[in-house]
Amino acid sequence: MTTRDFIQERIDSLENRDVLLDVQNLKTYYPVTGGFFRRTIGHVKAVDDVSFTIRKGETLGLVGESGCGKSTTGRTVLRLMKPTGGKILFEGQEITKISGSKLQRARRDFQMVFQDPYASLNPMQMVGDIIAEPILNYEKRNKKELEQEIKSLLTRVGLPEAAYYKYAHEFSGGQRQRIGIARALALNPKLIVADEPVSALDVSVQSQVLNLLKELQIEFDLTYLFIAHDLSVVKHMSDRIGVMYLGSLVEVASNRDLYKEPLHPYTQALISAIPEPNTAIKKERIVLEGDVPSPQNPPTGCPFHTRCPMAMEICSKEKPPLKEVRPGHHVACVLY
Amino acid sequence: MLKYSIRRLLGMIPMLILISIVVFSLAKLMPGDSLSGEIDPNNTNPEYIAEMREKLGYNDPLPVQYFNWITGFVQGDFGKSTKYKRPAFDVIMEKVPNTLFLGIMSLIITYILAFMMGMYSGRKPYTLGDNAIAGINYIMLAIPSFVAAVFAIYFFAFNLNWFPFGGSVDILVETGSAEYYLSRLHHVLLPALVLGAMSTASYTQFLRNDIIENSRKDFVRTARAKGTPIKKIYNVHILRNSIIPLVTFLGFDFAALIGGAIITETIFTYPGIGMLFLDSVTNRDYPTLMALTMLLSFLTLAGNLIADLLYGIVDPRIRLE
Amino acid sequence: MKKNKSLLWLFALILVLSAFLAACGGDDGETTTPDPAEPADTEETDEDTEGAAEGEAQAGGTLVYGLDAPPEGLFSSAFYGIATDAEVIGIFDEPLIDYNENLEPVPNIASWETEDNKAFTFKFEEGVKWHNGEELTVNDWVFALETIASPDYDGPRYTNVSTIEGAEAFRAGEADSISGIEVVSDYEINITFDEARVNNLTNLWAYALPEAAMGDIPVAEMSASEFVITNPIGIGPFKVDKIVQGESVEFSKFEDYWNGDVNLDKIVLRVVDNSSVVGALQNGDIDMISLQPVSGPEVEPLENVEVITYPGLSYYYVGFKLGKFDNESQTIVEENPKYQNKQLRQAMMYALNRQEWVDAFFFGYANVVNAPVPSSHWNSADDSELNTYEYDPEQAKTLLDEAGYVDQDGDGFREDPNGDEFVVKFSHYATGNPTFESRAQAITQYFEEVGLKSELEMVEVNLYYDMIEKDDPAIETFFGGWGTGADPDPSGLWKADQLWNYPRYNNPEADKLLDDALNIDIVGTDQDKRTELYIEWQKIVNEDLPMLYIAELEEIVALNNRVGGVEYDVSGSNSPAEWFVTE
Amino acid sequence: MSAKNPLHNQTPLLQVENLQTGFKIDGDFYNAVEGVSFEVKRKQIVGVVGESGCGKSVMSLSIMQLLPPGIGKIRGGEVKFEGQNISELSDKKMNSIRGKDISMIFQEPMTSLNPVFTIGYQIEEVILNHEKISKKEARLRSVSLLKSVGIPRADKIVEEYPHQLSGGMRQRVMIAMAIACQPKLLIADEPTTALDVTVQAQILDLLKGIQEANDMAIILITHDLGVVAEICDEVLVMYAGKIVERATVDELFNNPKHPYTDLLMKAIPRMDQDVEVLATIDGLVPSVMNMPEVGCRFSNRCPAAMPSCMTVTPRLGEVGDNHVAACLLYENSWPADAKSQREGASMA
Repeated sequence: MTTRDFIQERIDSLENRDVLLDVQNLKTYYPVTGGFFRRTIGHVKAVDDVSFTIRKGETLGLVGESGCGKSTTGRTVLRLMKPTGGKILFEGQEITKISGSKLQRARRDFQMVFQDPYASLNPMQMVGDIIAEPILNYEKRNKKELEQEIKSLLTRVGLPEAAYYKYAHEFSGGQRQRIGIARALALNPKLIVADEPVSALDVSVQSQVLNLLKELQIEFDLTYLFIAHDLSVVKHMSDRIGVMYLGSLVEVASNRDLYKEPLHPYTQALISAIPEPNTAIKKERIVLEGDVPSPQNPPTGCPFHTRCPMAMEICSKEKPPLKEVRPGHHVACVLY
Repeated sequence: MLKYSIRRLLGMIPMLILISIVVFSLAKLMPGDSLSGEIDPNNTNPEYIAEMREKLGYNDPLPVQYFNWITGFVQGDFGKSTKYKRPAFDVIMEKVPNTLFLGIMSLIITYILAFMMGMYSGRKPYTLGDNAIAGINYIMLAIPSFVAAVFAIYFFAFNLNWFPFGGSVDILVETGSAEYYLSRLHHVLLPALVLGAMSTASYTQFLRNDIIENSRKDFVRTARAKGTPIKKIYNVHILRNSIIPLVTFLGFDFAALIGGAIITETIFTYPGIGMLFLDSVTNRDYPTLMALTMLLSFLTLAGNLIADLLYGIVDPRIRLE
Repeated sequence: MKKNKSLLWLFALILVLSAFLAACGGDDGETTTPDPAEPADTEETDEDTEGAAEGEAQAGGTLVYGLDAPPEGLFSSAFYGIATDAEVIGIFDEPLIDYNENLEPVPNIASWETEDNKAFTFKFEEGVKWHNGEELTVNDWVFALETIASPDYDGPRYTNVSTIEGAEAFRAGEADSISGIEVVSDYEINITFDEARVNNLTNLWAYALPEAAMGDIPVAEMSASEFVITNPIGIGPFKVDKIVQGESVEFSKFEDYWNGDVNLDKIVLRVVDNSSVVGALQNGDIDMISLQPVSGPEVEPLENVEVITYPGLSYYYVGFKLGKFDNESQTIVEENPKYQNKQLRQAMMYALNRQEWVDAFFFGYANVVNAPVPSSHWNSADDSELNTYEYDPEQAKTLLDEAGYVDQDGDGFREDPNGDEFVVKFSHYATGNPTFESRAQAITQYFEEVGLKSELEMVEVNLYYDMIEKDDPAIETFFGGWGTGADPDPSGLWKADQLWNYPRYNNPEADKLLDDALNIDIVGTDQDKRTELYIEWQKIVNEDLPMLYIAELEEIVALNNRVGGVEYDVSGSNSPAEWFVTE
Repeated sequence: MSAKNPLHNQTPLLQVENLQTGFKIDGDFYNAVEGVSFEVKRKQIVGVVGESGCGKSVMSLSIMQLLPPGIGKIRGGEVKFEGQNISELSDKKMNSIRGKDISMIFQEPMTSLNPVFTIGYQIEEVILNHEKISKKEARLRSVSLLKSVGIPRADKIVEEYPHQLSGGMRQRVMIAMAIACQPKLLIADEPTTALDVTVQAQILDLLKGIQEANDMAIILITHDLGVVAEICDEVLVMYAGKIVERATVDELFNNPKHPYTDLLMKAIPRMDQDVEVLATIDGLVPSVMNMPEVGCRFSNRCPAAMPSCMTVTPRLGEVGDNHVAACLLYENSWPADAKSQREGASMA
């Protein structure tokens, strides 16, 4: 079976599975204060009306440049942040507004893997304790049993059992990320949000972690929301990819469709900007002018119209909705 | 910036009201009242005392007393010093120029010493010179100010005869003449040195560490890559950045200097706010004491405001619109 | 490095500048020496050559007078509150009536006559000039008395005029003048008191105020006026040229001084912190200064300085709280049982080695006393008439045994006669002075040596006197000190109806003796008769011991050898007019 | 080298010969760069790739003599710029080269600019360091430089401070500063790593444009093989302080020889290919304090390692046209002299 067939088969099988996470019109705003009395004078619309679904066992990639709101989306989905509007349904249950112990119980099912594995590990704690902590938050466990369980988990993520007794600073970046993954896996979650899990790692280590994440997904039937700025990595990891720009999803498609036929001008520019480690390909680059506008003061209409090479008059007036223009291929652009 | 300053000044008002309530309550809680100063001590006639208490408003309910005090205060009437029998405002204002002069001189001395030593140490860390400077600094920090003051007087004033041993001016020179101002400068130098040396250590070490830290920053590498001479890098690129955190110190120093001046002023018989403060505590001169406490609180707040404004000037990153 | 260098230059400049200023200071020092071009009035000399300098009095020169605490700046006899201000006033002003070495009043500007100790006639010297050129007349005295008697007066001297007939009415606003004062002429005045007392004269306020200068100032504003704060006017040998608040005063010779020649050209008064006194004396930066006892041993070895002592008017004691005072009724209303046993108090007196203690903490500048009247007062009892309570721990133990204070539980300390634990709770005031705690500890040590368990508590000084005055139960035995004035009458500190009778000593027999000594019907004008009564009283309080008398202090003065003409007795120094400096 | 190389006839602009740079760790020096030799010809863009800790940044700092004083030190070898050995020049003489003949830009455009000085001041400084012109002229020059690197409102930006600019703009400012004195060589140390991909494209275009316009050579240090493929003429691959492979860019990507280079390329997820499992390189780079004295430094991670890899230190040997690699797999294709050198080295 070729890789291509494998992927096709995977896509087909996923189509029939249940939706695990359904995000509808999600908005997350930060207040901005100012003026004489430090009143809230505006909002940074970090996430502005974003909708997507993830099926069980699927990986949805979120890609975009810094400040596009992809991390905020991830955090809001995990309810690490309070959404300003919209709905988050997890296995059909609305978790948008739950709090306290209810939220605490729900969190068992979704975990996060962070970008900087070192900063997210307590330097004073033994690795074993770091991994045991989330488990002990939910249940009382026999100490010996738990230790055994954690050791096998460590082995599973490619660390020696002896790692249990060591501290985070004794590990390399890649190994620390494995610890972070082990901690996320400890509670046997259904959804893992991985926020730039490999961007701090070297290429050779990055591939190890990416491979590990893929293996684990199949082994534990995990669902991933995979967030990264590197489109190649996202494409490698994801079944479907959402492209974000200035708080909005501008395009969602399967990874092949997205690469083969990017529809949104931003996606086209993004893909063309990626330098390929292949001198045989000489791409015609679309180099965008200028910078991403400030999310505090976003342009009216289509957020991308200020830099869009194909912008028309209407683009500055109306924000185009995300709509399905081909089967499974959604885009928010007036061109379609 | 103006808007910011006004907002900060307005923001100080509730703070000052709170402080004034605390100051007033503390003064009322202190043992005895200041009747001893207001009432003829030879007349222990209870009727007379009662009459005076009534007259001085000590029998009013506390909120009324507070209100009377604070309204007077806002109008510049700080009450009458029970010890000096004069308006507390006059008594304080008489001393303010001396303390201000001493404070500014000691700040200048601190800055000169700290910059010289800090820049040297920061540029040549872990050398003999750096260690020597650190040693001197910690000794200066460790010596109690009264010991330092007495030592300075015996060494510089009595042995070397360089400075007068006390006072703020030679009374024999004509007020207002050039000689008068030289004499004032001459008198303030020694106490200012003692006072300034106390805070020099923290400034020096802070500056040193900040320079070392900054010298490892990327922009230093950039400057070197541009072919900028190392001296200029230290004296312009690094120093300019290292001054920024020092500005925060200035805010605290403003009021701390006056507090720190208590002992120095007393030993040098340099009549200023510090001496007055000590005096009014021991003599239960509550009107003066309360006015001084309010003044110091205000100075602390103002010092912080000034530091914040300066911060905006020295650090373009937080420049305020 | 450019910046570094400029900083270095700045620092160097400051050093150079200060060296230059130091040189200037030296020049200033030289200007204080007499100008040789000026004719020196050396022919007229004073016979009095006591003081440090040997040889004849010289005219001219500047004397630097040190003060070890800053004056408050109320430079008027009618308004001042502390001794340092009085020292300053003493240089530019004079009383109308002076006191001799026995603290008996002697005429200065005013002389007096009285028949009955009730009505007095005072006659003033003529030609006495104020520093502003006006002549002193009796009206200036009347002005002073009426100022003090005014209801708006905020100074502490009213008791010194309250006994004048009509003063109460004047103060109450019922009269426009004080009826007991009758001006006869510019130089003669009659003053009548409300009743005949033996001490009417010593109690009377004897300083004038310059009416011409101050007459227009409302009394309430007087204490803050320029004639008190910045530009005081007196009749003394020196006039005030300049005042730098809180640190120095410049005086110059008053050419129109009424009483003979003034030797010095200038007196500069400087405040010197205690820590600098020795150095300043050694360096000749100050010529004379009153010393704290602790400085004495340091100053004595200096070759250029002489240390002079003279009897003082203050004494220290350990008081017992014997009762509780009611401020409303002005009576002692309760008795504290703990120290009522006289034998206990006497035993504690024997337990104290007062001489050793005085030598240790006052460096010999104090004398042990056995009664509360300073030995300089004419009514002081001689030690031969009193029990001197020589240090005798054995006697103390015997007395305690007799009184039933014995060690019953074998812990080394005595219990009270009921067998309950007995602890001497001793309180001492705390200031910044570190020796206070050790001297207080020494006293508890003496008590413990005779088997009395003792506890020391150091109390902040302001709080301390407040607690004592209010008979706070936390104070049981306490360390204290009193300074007395020219009037030898101890009533104010000892009678049962006085707030300042801190031990709450209540002995009607003793109180009667004090009353009798002031009763003109009993003693008349006979001082011997009064002395007899006072000695009788001292015998009683020496026996009763409501307080353990410890020591009276000596006053210590350091004088530079170049200073002459300075004399001291218990009333203080002689007139500054007689002071001189030699080169 | 082969005579077919069209760049071969030019005089090298920069020659690095057997460079050894040490770092002081706990009082002892350890070489972070060990015997690196290469050339940069005029107008050439040479890419240096490798993972973190491979010594690529240390090597570039050594060329500029910008090693942290007292900590980093050139311990051997030569750096020749236009034939002159600059590795032993005094700091003062180096200052006349830095910023003028050779300039450098860095990874973090935020921290690389001094936060308290205006953009204008920082650009003028480099001009005034090397040219005797008035401040006014320098100001005019900096405005036109900012324009030339594509900064809008350049006359306003000169008065602004670094924090007021976006990351891409700051990197443009850094580039403006670096080209202010028209250097012959620009060392760009990870110039686009901190930037977003669309901005990276802008910056790479800009660098390329400037290089062509100014006839400037560039040493581009990066970990991103895509960037290298994009603009470089020649590539050096570094591993553990040494150059393991060097080739023209086409040759390297089409025909990687060293197992490390090969794995590196296969470990990257790529847009143009669908791969289910990425290649990985197991194990860790030996730490600089525990570098094996002999043998190939990659041998502990190399899937093709042979027993001799642990004992024989490979030297760079020709493996193709303009293509050298340091690997024993190709020792048979080495010219005789290199082989004998290798044997001599292994015997020593």
